[in-house]
Amino acid sequence: MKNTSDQNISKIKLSKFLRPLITFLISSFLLYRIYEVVFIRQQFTPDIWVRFAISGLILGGMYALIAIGYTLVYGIMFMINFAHGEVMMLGAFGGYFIFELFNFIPTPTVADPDLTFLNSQPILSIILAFVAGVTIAGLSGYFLEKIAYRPLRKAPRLILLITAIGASTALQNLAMLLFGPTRKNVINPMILERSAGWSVLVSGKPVLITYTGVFSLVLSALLMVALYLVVQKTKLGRSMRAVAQDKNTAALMGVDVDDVISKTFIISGMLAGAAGVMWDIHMGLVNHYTGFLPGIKAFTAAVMGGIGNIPGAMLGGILLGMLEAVGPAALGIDFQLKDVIAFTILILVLIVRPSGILGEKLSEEKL
Amino acid sequence: MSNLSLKNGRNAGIVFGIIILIMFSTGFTLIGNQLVAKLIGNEGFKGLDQFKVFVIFMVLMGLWNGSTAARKPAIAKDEMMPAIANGLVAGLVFGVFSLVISVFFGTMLIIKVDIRNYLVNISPESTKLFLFDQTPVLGGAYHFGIALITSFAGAFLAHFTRTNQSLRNFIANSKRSVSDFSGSPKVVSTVNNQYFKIASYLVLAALLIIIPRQWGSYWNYVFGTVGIYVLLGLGLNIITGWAGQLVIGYVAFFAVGAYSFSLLTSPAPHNLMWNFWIALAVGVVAAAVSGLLIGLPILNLRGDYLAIVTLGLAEIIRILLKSDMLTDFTGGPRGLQKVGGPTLLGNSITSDIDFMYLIIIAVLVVTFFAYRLQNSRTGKAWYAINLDETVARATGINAYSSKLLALTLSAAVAGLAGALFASRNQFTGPDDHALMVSINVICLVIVGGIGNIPGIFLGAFALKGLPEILREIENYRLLVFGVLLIVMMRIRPEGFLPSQRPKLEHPIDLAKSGKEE
Amino acid sequence: MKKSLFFVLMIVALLLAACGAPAATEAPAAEAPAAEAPAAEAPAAEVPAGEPEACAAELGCAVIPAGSTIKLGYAGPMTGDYSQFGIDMSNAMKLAVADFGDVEGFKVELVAEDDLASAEGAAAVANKLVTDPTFVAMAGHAFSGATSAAMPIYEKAGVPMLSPSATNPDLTKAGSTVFNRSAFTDAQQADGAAAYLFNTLGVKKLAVMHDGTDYGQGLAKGVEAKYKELGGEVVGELVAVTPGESDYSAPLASVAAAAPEAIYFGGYNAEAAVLVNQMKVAGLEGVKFFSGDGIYGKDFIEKAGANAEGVYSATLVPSASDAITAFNTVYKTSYGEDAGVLSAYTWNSYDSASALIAAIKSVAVVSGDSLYIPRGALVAAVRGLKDFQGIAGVITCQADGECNASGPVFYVVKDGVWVPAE
Amino acid sequence: MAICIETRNVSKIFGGLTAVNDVNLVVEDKSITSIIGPNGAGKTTLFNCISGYYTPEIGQILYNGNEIHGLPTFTIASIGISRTYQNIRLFSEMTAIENIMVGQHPQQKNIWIDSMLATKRHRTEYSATVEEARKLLKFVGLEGLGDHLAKNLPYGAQRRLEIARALGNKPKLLLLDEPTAGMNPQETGHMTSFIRSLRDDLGITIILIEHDMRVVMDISDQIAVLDYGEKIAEGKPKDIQSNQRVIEAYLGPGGSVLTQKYQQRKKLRHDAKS
Repeated sequence: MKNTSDQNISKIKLSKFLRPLITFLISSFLLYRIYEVVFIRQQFTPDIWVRFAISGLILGGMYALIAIGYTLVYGIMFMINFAHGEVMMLGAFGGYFIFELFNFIPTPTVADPDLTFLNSQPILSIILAFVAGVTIAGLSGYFLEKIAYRPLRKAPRLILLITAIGASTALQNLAMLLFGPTRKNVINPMILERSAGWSVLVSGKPVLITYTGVFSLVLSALLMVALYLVVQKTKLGRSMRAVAQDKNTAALMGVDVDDVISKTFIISGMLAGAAGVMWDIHMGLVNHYTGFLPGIKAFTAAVMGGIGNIPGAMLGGILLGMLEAVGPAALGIDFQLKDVIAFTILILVLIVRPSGILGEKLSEEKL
Repeated sequence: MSNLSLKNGRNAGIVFGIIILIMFSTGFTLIGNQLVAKLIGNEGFKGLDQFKVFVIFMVLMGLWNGSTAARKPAIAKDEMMPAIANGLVAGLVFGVFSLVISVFFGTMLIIKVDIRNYLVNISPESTKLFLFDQTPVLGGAYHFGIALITSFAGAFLAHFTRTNQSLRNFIANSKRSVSDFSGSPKVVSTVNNQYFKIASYLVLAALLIIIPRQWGSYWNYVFGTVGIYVLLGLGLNIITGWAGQLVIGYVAFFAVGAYSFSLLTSPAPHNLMWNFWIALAVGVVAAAVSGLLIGLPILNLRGDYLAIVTLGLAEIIRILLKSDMLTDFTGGPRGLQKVGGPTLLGNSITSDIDFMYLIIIAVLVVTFFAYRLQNSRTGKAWYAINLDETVARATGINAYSSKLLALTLSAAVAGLAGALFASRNQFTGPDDHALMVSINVICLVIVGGIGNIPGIFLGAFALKGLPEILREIENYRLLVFGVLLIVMMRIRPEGFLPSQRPKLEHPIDLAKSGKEE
Repeated sequence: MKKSLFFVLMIVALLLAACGAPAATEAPAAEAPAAEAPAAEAPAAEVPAGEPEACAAELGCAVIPAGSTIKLGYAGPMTGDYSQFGIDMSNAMKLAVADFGDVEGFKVELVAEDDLASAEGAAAVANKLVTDPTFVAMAGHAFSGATSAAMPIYEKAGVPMLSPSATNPDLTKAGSTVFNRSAFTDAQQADGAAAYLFNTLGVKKLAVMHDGTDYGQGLAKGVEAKYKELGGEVVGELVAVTPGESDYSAPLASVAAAAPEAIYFGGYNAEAAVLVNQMKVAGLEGVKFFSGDGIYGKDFIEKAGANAEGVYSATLVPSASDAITAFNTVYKTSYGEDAGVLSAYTWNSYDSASALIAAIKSVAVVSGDSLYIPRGALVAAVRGLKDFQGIAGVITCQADGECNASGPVFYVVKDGVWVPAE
Repeated sequence: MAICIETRNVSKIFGGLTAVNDVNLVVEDKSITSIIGPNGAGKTTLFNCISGYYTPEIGQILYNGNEIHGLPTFTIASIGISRTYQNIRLFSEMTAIENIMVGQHPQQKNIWIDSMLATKRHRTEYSATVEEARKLLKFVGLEGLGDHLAKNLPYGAQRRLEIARALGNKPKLLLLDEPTAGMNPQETGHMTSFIRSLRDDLGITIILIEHDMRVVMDISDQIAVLDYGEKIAEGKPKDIQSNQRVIEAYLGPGGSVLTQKYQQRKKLRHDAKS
């Protein structure tokens, strides 16, 4: 009996000792590698680094918006809403169709007989596209919850996950059957033409900062701030936090739990919809598969930042975007392997700090 | 007549209206109709053209719509009026939907706007069919009429079946027998008839030996795939079904097994050409070791970490396999060709029939081990961890090592499946190991009945066999599959064949089960 | 205990069955009517009376009873991102079947299957097709990966293949007797592209990218090797992008750091369009973009819009002739789309199908009510195709199955359409 | 008498809150010890420290003279310390008898490979386990209910099943967390005698947390009183009943006055009756 206990003691001490050691070894190797690539090989000049960073930031902003949706839903229902990426895709289609419609309405002037509504009222068009995308995504979030998840409120989480996978497959294939498998070009208003922007000189070389990129980044920052205010300052936000803490107690305190969950899904859907329309504007291609990869990435980002934690999702999103854009270059490996870097970092984060970067530390024996 | 009672009709109408809209705009009305026309066209209904078939289809939809509207529980049981009124309202709403679809898309057809740029599946033929080959307004009017009349009839029928006592009994009986058949937990009869058991085993054995020889290579291929998915299901069931740890990236272990086997037996890139059986063993061990290694740092945590980490691992492995960096080692995006087949006593056995036998043997062996483990000490420990990890630990179960064992065994089975898969196809490549494989495996375990071994067989057949057989509706199968998953989780979350606990208390059972287990 | 005993017995029985299988195969097959048994297994000795002598050969005959059709197979992606290839090729083949599809009064029917461009899908399709006793030849598969997975199955069944588009060089090196192709290989294409870039366009600094697929990687490596051989400088390492994404600005920026004069991209139109669209942002304005037959077609121009101007593609579009013009008219009236818009393989597919039909005609024998097609002879006939005059060129198969003698031609986008490059 | 378990200066701190503060407790072999105290006094936390859920920041826990604090829960269980829970925690989807068999886990030696290959060790152990589980089922009075799912059993049966599961481990020390909570007086009486029989028949040392003073006073050999994480009193039931600090802890300051009044009244009534 004594023997077994002694063995166990030593095992524990070993694992407690191993973890920081591995962390230290890996991080010092990574740091050395980055140092070598950036300062010794000097493959890239500063302007290229700036380009990487810009591209990472923009992508990260979108990931962050989608990741917030995952985190909100996870925080409240402890479920991975696999269909979240598809909600974003529906939002993107909403924006696409509005742009197509406006590009169809002629508003000829003397100067330009081919002028369409899209370019005569660009700001209005963009706003309406966002309204459409956000509404569609919000509604699909709402109906998704109502039809698929609400009847399973008491079911084990695995059942919920399967339902979410089912919803994801169904939505994706529905979109494919409706709109066809090929990627569609999104026509932007002239003022937000892709590949146009401000040229900035970095170490003597011009770096193009696109209007669409700045637009997406600023908008996602604004939306994140807005969301933060909603969660922290409003009654709905308080109810959401209460439900996340403890559904039963919240219900006893007079919070309508179903209603709060519904609204959470609407909010997360709306954010995904906004990300979808941004995707339209910045990336310019949309099809039924548009939401899937960003969905998985955003989920990764949410976990990395600490799932259930809103600032964590934002940080995770930006970090993941940066890792994808800057990581391969900084480590001097192929861009094909950017997802390998992202997922490896994810696994390392989980091993070293299971609750994510900003997540609250879990005690190992939570009863 | 209160407002509330008409709500049912309106809702049913809207739901059916949306269904018909989706069916039309995904082109399913056309394809499905063609399929039906083909089927009954050969059976002597030669006079029916496809438009008449479509009328029948719409009539059936209308009847269903009406009966749904009238059958909602909110309607008082025996009142005729609310039922009929609801049916009419449902028909009205449904009719308006059909009318609007007809008029809108019919007009589009006439003014020659090609809507296919945006909605690819709305072809002129499809629209023509929807209009019964009439003008938009007339077609719409037909639709409206059909919807109204059939919904009314449907509501009336539903009301009639409900109020008619003998019919009610009949329905109740058939429902009960259906649920009995599908194995609800209470009907575990102890079949004492040993001879019956042995006889059925013998029949099964005979079938397994004879059938692969009788059906052609196509069916051997299809059921070979099903067999490999059964293996995957059995493996995943250990860690997810029994130990309760969700693994999303199960395909990672499948890939490890397939690749380590293929690298050892393929002529390129390394030309090692090992013996099949040794390579198979190496594949299994390599997968098991990868499971162990990934489990070591993760399994002492609780929650969805394993799910997320394996998800990442699966992607990492797939990307690395096809990367430029490892092309010389793994064959890159092309994968590995000419993967070795099985040999027995120096003879290579490569015919699809022999391989089918090999798969059947593998499935039998793994099934057998799975049965043995299920209710053993180890199996109970896994299930205890699944149900309440804290208490399981406090009853003296080393949850960490138990979970690690489950993951390792699970990965080993996936490795076996992967090696067999590669060997059968004589090929393996990175795209064989996409995330969709893991999602399919999770779904088949759940659909069949989580934790239940016969359920896995059923699930594998439903998920991999049926779609292969129904290749005609290829485009729609994933949509249908997704919807089915949602519906299934709502109405039968425990799966088709829910798992049952063994009976251990009564002495009569002890004689048998005690020995058998 | 009983259960375990049962399992052991069953496994032993199955093992015995498996060992005995080769010897025992004949019995059930012999009992089954020849038309039902899989063609590959129908032993030659058991042919019913009335069969021509040619059917006594090793693989036997495909027997087409009166009223049935001769099945000519095609398999390619009909759904998904690459579906335009499959749809275009099967469209062209349907026209070929309509034009030539009559063998001694028996109709030829094109069976176009969706192999999803994947190895697994291809194996399933192939296994399904070979169970049909009236299926005799395969004008596919479309993609190289799918082809290599399906090849052994056709080999066993004695079904000759003549792919219009599977271009991987290794396919013909495997020593298959059934596989032939009417397209040039990726190696030929890469050599041609490198030479064109270096000599005709005068590019001295080239960056090479690919999409990480088998096809793209093969082309990229081929171009890199040949270009270096010609004396050009390949700047930076091969850069691979992840297929299916919409943002390649970071990989492009890393290419831009090497300041190339042109980029060669091995891959398909979806990724190429994204790359072309983002080149300006990445600081690659004015750099030439050059790719293979995978980007040729209307889709690329639609997705890339104005950015597509000046993009080159090495492809196998035949030069204009009367036959081509006639074909193009028929294609346009049948499908409402110009030929060669969806993919570059339209004409080649037409030729592949018609060459296969010609081979079938050369070996088919009518006996009684049925048409007999000796499988072994058909395989040999396809391999032995000589000076077959198609609309796109002449098909003459070498001993290894390469049937295309002409190299790639080069097209460039000008004012929103593909035109032959100077 | 030998000492079964001993806590030395055990303190458990959560953030700023000291849930258990410097508790010393000595429990002798084959004794019944009760831990009482107001809600939130740290009783369950002390249990959790002993059974290994928590590792105390300060102090030692000795079991048969060996330090066990910091060991993982399953090791503590396997050396003979079993417990039950305040809110019943059975494996609800398993049958009653299976619950007990899980409890027997540390007693078995066979491993997975035994079960896969059906070795002799597996077979003999398996039938022995089933036999033993049936006996335990009978012992706790649940005969005939063994094949029901645990979640379908009535409340009292679930309590007893939980104890049976704990007994499956053949424990030397049993920690019972409010075994009579939610029971009517009759059931409580049964449970009390059942607990006593555990000690008398099986020779198990028992520590229990209990709010029902009648049970506590009835069966305890020793009582420890916790308040705000500190042990404020310890002793025989008699001593505790009259302990000032205990009364104050339960009823607040001035409580002792109230009790005295109550006692006087009771005495008066008693006198009047007689």
